[in-house]
Amino acid sequence: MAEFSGQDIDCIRGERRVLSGTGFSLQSGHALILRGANGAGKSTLLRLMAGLMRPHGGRISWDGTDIADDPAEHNRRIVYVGHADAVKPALSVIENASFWAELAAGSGMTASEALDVLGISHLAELPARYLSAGQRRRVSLCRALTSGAQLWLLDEPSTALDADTTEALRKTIEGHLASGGMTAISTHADMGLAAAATLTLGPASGVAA
Amino acid sequence: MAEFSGQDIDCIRGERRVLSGTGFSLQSGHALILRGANGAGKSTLLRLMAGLMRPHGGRISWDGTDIADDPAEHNRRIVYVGHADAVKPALSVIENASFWAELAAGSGMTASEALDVLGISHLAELPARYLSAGQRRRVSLCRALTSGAQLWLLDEPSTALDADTTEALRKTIEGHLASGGMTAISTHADMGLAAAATLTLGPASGVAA
Amino acid sequence: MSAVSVLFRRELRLALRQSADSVMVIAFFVIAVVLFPFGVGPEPNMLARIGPGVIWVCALLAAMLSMERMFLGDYEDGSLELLVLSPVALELVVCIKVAVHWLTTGVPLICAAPLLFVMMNVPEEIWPVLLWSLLLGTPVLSLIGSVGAALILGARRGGVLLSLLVLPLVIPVLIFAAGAGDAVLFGDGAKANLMLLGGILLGSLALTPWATAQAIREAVA
Amino acid sequence: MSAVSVLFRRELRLALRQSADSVMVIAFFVIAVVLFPFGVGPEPNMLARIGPGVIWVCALLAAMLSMERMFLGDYEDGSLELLVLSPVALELVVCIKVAVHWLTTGVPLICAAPLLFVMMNVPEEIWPVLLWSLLLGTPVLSLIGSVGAALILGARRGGVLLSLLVLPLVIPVLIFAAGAGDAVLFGDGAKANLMLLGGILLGSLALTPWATAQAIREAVA
Amino acid sequence: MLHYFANPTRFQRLSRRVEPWLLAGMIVCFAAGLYLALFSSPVDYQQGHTVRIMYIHVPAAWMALFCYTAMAVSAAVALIWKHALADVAAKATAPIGAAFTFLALVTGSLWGKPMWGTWWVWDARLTSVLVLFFLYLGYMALRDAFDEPGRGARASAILVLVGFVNVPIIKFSVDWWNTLHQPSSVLRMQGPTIHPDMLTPLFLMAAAFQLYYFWLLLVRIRRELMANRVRALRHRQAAAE
Ligand code: HEM
Ligand SMILES: Nc1ncnc2c1ncn2[C@@H]1O[C@H](COP(=O)(O)OP(=O)(O)OP(=O)(O)O)[C@@H](O)[C@H]1O
Ligand SMILES: Nc1ncnc2c1ncn2[C@@H]1O[C@H](COP(=O)(O)OP(=O)(O)OP(=O)(O)O)[C@@H](O)[C@H]1O
Ligand SMILES: [Mg+2]
Ligand SMILES: [Mg+2]
Repeated sequence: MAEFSGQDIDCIRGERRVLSGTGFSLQSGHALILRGANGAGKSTLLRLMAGLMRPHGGRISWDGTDIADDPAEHNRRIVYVGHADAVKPALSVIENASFWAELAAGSGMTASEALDVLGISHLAELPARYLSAGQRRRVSLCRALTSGAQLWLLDEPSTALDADTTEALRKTIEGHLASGGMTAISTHADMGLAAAATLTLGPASGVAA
Repeated sequence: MAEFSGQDIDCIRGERRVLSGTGFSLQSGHALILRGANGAGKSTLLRLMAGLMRPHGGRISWDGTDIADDPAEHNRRIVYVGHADAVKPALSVIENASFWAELAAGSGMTASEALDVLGISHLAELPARYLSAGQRRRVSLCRALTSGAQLWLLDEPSTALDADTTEALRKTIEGHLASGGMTAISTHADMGLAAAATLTLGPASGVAA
Repeated sequence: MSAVSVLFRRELRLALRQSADSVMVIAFFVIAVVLFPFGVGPEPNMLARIGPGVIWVCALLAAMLSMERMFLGDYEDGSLELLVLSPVALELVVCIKVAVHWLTTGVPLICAAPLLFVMMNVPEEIWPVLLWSLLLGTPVLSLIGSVGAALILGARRGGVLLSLLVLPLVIPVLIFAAGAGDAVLFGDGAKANLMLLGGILLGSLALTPWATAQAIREAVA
Repeated sequence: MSAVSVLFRRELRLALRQSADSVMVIAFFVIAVVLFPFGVGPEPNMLARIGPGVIWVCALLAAMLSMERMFLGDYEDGSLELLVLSPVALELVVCIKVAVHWLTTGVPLICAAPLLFVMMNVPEEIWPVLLWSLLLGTPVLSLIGSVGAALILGARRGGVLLSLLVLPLVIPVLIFAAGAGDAVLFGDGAKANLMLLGGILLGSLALTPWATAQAIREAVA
Repeated sequence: MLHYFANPTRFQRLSRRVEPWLLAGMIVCFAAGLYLALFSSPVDYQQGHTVRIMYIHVPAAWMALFCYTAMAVSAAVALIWKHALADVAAKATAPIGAAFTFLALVTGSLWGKPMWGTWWVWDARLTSVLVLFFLYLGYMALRDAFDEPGRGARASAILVLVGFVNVPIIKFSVDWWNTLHQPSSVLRMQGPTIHPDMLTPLFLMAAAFQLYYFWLLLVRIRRELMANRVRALRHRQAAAE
């Protein structure tokens, strides 16, 4: 029963204060939905959670120990899917997907299973250069499915996805939570997850428990 | 009372047939919503409408004359906002917006008015490098508002936008239609426009009138 | 205000904002030339002998390095297809971009050249001729380079492919330009060389914009 | 299968499939060298004299051209931050990328060199020494280049900036490497030069991966 | 006329009929040319037997120039009249031309060793041929640097046309910069200046090379057309699915 939490986090980007005094806490089996207007700081918070940036104030901790203490350990716990889909145009869809799967060497599903779940297995051999926006997005989402990581950090995962795929994604996330995983998702369109706490960011960021 | 229409359009991309026998027709004051699963061909059709690609079969015509006959003329009629937001990180928000406005030299609103409408006037002087996903998206949407073009071609315009901005965008489009403009919009989330015909693309593309 | 001037100012602003390109082109130029004394040894008269050639070759390579980006940025962020759709004629857009590229790379090269003449102790009497050759030659580099830069858009291999395409095409420029110096030293004046360079310049001015524009249309289709 | 080999095969596949392909690097190398006779004129003995230096400088520039893309692609499409987050140590990732870069650029350069020795009619007796100098020197170029390639992430117009950062650092390599040839010709053997090159190689092997990894961490933060 | 042959099926029929004749003519010319060249042609008083290299070198060099010209012409046709066949012809010509150029370079430098005492000199013609070789390489590299075949075709067509300026430079380089290399002594306004006993085998070999080129061209074009047809079939299937 792991716990991932942050207390009064401050973050400054480009000489401007993005987050101040934000806090959150997340238990396994639960989801944290980040809402807020554009520029509220959702992506920033997710990057902080991933350990890509250090907060200028406050601390982010896993089971009470600051994630900065052992980054390698934290990296094994998380998977991060950001605005930028790390999809190589020159590689085929399956090559893209299986690379990250093998690199993480986690207990998640295999690359081809993930392609199946996201409904692009028929494109497996296609160079990613030929993908449409939503197809690219699905390829980058494969990373979460294959990683086997405990904490999924998803930045607007349903962007560019059609209704069916969004639904499939929701189911997958539910499954991940049911198996004791946890996730933090930034989104503008409510995905209707059960067991989800919502943290609304904005000029005055509140605290969600 | 202009009319923009296409008859049994075929299109092949990367060795694969994307559109076959698709048709549409659009009168001023009306909107055409393109729906369809990922990879159905929405973006492709919009690029064809913009004249960026030529259909391999069929024709796309404005008031009966093929748009390929006078590309320059067609360029003056349309504005295209695609998946790729042509936002230069090195330029400030207002510089980005006003460049396209001045280049089009159209009868649309001024760049700063457009920033106001989309609620990013407070970021005008910020280098676009520092923008969040949604903020970038808004900057690229400014192009449509400032162009003064008669036909707006918008590819998933509400991507990454928060609720308020999506609403503001809807209002703006309504206004554009009311003033005799027309628009073709690809989207997965219904924007709830009045006077909108829907063309659903897919393995078997239908015809909308 | 006219679309041309709008476009021109934007290009210029981008070129200058993006971390002072021109400064870097000069710096590369200078460093590359300076490498030679290290590479081939410092005898003054030998340096004087190879000076003009080395300087020209390095100018060419420096221009080459900055060439790949001429359209790449606009291509990747979607600006290029919008420029194709803009009311301005694409050939004109190309000319403007080339002009800016020359202003931000060619001109700095020319300004830096005299310094290098001193370093490679090039005989004074051929300085003016070499400067003229640079003045006539560097625009040709930008022009021919623009064709290559447009052709490689969307290609699997960028910069090096570009060099493979462009270098063979610019060799005549190199011959006449670097030859101008010797022509002066060996009596027969460099008029012929400079005339030829001028001819090449006019020729490429007349032809390349169309080729480049066509290549761009293909790229965004 | 081990993460290292996964990474290695991916890098190799990418290198061969998209970025500066080895064939291209050779082509650029050869063409760049070929430019010099055009520039400085064709006298054989003069070419022989400057040959080693020219060849080394061009090898350096060729490596440079392909260097820019070492991390840029991964940075722009977000792969780099994911590699930082991956369980594999970033220093290891860097080493793999450098190794692949050397395999796809350095090795081809070495293979192409003899051809150029012929063209610049470099005296046969110094061929082996020059090849050794390339064998020891080119990995250093890839290693030092990786630091530069990581430092320029984010800065636009990387190519030229990169050269700026790297060229000064590799000047020693150039001096010893190109000097090796003369050392042989002028009696005193090239052992010293090659030893020094080897030393530089070991030194940069020990230091650069950490510097590069750190630069990358800064870039993605 | 062009449009008449444009039709692939008609072209296939025609080329199938022509190819054997080309092949036969080539063999005859090669046989005769080689015999005359190697045995019955006079030995050069200063060059000795090395002069016989000429019978390979010169035709190869001519073909190198000819192929690029042919490529440029078909590229232009392909660009302007959107001629599928012309494009295929350009694609098929490139490797052949590159091969001839390489042959000219190799035989040339083989000849250079005895004549000039070195494999390679920086002589205008030699280097311009080298540049030509690079142009061929560039064309082929650009051609297959794209995933969409069409893109590569059009891009490389533009490149060929731009690069065509080089051909006259090669042809006349020797007259412009006086160099080690022979000035044109066969293909000139004032008529040839070398001995007829050398001229006949030279022309026979040249003819043989030409025929060889055309034969290979037709074969390659036919293969390419086959490939295109297969691709077209795949499209229809993709549409059907
Ligand atoms: C790599 C070295 C060489 C190259 C690239 C080369 C290239 C060429 C080319 C392009 C031509 C065709 C010229 C035309 O059509 O007008 C040619 C013709 C010829 N070359 Fe070479 N050449 C080389 C070496 C030599 C050598 C060493 C010799 C003998 C001294 C030689 C003798 C000739 C002769 C006799 C012709 C026929 C000229 C004529 O009658 O048009 N070449 N060569
Ligand atoms: N790289 C950066 N450098 C400096 N400031 C940045 C950077 N990225 C974002 N910002 C600023 O930080 C604030 C928060 O950005 P962030 O991307 O977290 O917003 P967001 O909630 O993800 O918005 P969106 O819904 O549009 O994705 C924004 O106001 C933005 O201006
Ligand atoms: N540049 C390209 N080259 C080749 N094929 C492409 C290219 N872009 C898209 N395709 C193919 O064309 C089909 C339609 O792509 P398109 O982008 O039009 O889909 P879409 O309807 O916009 O999907 P999305 O909702 O994901 O944006 C896809 O199956 C895709 O594989
Ligand atoms: Mg965000
Ligand atoms: Mg799309």
